[in-house]
Amino acid sequence: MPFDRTAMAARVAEDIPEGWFVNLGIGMPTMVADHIPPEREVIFHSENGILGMGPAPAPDAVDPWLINAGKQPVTLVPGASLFHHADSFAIIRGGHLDLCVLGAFEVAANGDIANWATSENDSAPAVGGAMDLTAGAKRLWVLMEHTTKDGRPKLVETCSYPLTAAGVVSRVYTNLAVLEVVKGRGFVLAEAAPGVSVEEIRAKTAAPVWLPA
Amino acid sequence: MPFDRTAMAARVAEDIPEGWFVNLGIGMPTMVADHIPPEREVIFHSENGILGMGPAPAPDAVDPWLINAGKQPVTLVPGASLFHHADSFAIIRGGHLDLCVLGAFEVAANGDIANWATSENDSAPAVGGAMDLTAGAKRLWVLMEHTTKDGRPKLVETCSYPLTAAGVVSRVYTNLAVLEVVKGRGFVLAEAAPGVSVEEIRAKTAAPVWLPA
Amino acid sequence: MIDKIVRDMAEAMAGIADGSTVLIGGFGSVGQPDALIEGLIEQGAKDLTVVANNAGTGRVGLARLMELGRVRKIICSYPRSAGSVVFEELYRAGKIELEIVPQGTLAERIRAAGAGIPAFFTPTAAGTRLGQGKEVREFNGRPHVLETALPGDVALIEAWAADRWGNLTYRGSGRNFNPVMATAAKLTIAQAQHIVPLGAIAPDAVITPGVFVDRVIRVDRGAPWA
Amino acid sequence: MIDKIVRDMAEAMAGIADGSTVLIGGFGSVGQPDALIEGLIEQGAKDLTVVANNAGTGRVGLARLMELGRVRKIICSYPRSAGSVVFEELYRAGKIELEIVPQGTLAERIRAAGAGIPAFFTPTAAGTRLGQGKEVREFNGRPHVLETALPGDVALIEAWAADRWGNLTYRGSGRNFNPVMATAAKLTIAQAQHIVPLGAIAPDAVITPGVFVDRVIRVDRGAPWA
Repeated sequence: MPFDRTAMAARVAEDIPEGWFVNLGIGMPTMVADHIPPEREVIFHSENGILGMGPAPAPDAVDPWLINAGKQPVTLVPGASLFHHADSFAIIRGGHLDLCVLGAFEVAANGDIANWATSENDSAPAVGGAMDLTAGAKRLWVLMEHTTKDGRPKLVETCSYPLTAAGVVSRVYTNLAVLEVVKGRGFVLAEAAPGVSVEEIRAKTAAPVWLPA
Repeated sequence: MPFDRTAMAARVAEDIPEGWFVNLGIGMPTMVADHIPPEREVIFHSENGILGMGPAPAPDAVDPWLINAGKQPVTLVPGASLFHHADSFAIIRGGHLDLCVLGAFEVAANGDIANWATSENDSAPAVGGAMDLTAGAKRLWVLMEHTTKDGRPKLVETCSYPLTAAGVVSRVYTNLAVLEVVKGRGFVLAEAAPGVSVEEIRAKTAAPVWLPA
Repeated sequence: MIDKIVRDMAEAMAGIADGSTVLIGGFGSVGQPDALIEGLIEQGAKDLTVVANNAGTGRVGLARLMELGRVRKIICSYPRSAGSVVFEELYRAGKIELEIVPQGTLAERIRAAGAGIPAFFTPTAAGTRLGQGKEVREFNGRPHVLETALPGDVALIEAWAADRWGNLTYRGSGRNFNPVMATAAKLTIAQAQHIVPLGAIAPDAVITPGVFVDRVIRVDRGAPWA
Repeated sequence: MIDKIVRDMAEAMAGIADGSTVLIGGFGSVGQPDALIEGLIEQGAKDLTVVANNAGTGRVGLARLMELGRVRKIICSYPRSAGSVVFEELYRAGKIELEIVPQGTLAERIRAAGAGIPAFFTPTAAGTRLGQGKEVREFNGRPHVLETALPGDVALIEAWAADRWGNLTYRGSGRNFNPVMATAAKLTIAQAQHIVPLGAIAPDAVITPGVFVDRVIRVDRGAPWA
């Protein structure tokens, strides 16, 4: 049985140790925070100038002055700090975040990621902070479905969509598997979802899937 | 009678309008602040992260955490702000200071200033913030004696000392005169000290001194 | 007495010229100088280049300014979001120019303009379509692109509290682009929820020193924002 | 539980290697991490490159570290001040290397290192002896020199209050180089006058977010500094 979205987010959360500074992309990555146990201190960053984001507020406790990069209302935890956009991206670009978790259209076996423009002809794609995060975070993990809705592999030999950054992804979490992206080798299977066979993973991946040595 | 040091500082102060943000160099320039009438709001900047410096504190009211760029204890006025060194020099380099007043070894007729190294052979001169201030302030005025202690002119055709910055000085205040530095022309006499003749000023200046048109 | 507090919106907007580059603060609805954008719509300047994170939503504010044909070009990181209908229409019709800049590069280019840095190298966008045509140089074994400062003629920003010297504080995530843009324009205009006496903002608590601010206007956002 | 507060100086200094580049905060006596410099003297690392605004005064602190022959090179803006006797002696004897950097360029190079900017152009020092040998390019009709980032292996800084996540505040003019250097080293060690509970520093009041800080040690400077 493949991981569902909740299980995928939980699976990523499992691998985040206490003390890491983490930026979670919009969409499924945001769900990762919900699966960090409260006693494990992980500090969440938001591009718009927050370190120490807490969970979403109760509807009657929303502070209209406090949103995350996805423009949803958030809270602050004790120890949080606020800063402006240039300082926020100095944290990102300067390599101070331990981890960034993003969604993607495609990840290539060499660690390339494409997650901003859906085609070369899309002339007004929204890049946001994706290129800064992919270039700057110490580690980049991708959390995404293994294939597109119509069954096309999203783990590929070479990205067909415009790149967000080259050679930066170190791990991919999908509904079928957890894969390391190893320099000079490619996708190495770290874990298959319960009941998912290596054959199925290989069949749904458009690049070689190696087994750990 | 030439201006004495107090009169020189007061003469500079006279020309600083309300609302200007001003950095005063170490030494005689620092004295300029004492001659701004209290009702004229001029905001003083210090390289080490202060806007809104007030006068020196009474000896029994010194805050050991608050010094100026000359490392003397200072006070803050209402409306003051504090920031770090990179932000402080962003203010300087970014052209946000209306005026910087510095001392100098030499000022040339083309606006060059030499005020950091006393010779080409001085291999460990202390530059501090002088090159940033001369490159960055909207206006650079020099406040200095007209000649060295042994009578050598400090207003010259070409600086003999290593430059701090090229073509930046717009006005020079000395014990003998106030001179504008006019692009393409050179030193233009704006005012002679009481009882000082144009002949004396010319005799003590190693470049032409023009009279205003 | 220095007094940067203006009495009305006309005074706040005085002198903004056609062809200006206008930096507009805010991220999402937070820190967005809504009243100043309305003021600019009223004021009439046209042929504008707007620098903002987004390209407007709905048909109010920045979207309205665009719909009125007053924006020649927009420089932003995220033109397409839910509700960016006006931008989509204009862009498809070829009636607006677009420059997409990664969000961190956008912030850094504006910061550079305010800090007297005309150009800098960054790893962001190297090897991507947004890095094409830019000077590339390797540092520490990685390619970097050269980016240039992005100054404004005018910055419209929103603050929480302001004093008559133009010292500003922000609330919550309301800093975002505002303190950065405040440094980078010839004319910086702030709308503030509160005007406080000089000295009421502790020197440690000032986020934007008054040196960066030219005009302040009080704009009360009403109860939910108080 | 994240806890960056260390119990003693040996723990604070653990792992500083010979040959390290050490950024040392402070301007004059304010914000100077005196106790950490003493700790470094005790710890023993040698062949150091020190980045600081000044080259030490008297025969204590940084001057003592130099006198002990532990500093190979100093990068600073103001090597000669009243009392920089040790530096003078060593420099005249050819026993220490010196790189003079304009103060603002020094701050910006350190900031760049922390912000992932490997190089930038600045007007400061263009056309002067300190600009010689550097790449020069014209922007807006003025020459600018290319300066590179100046990262540290270690940063020693002084703060006013700290919490266990390493969030820091500063007092008075004590920020100076400290918040900038905190961003630019692999290992940032702060001495703080006060350790406060997590959450005691308001999010708005944090100057150095804990993301930049690795270790904090409480150092009480005594009554006049309280």
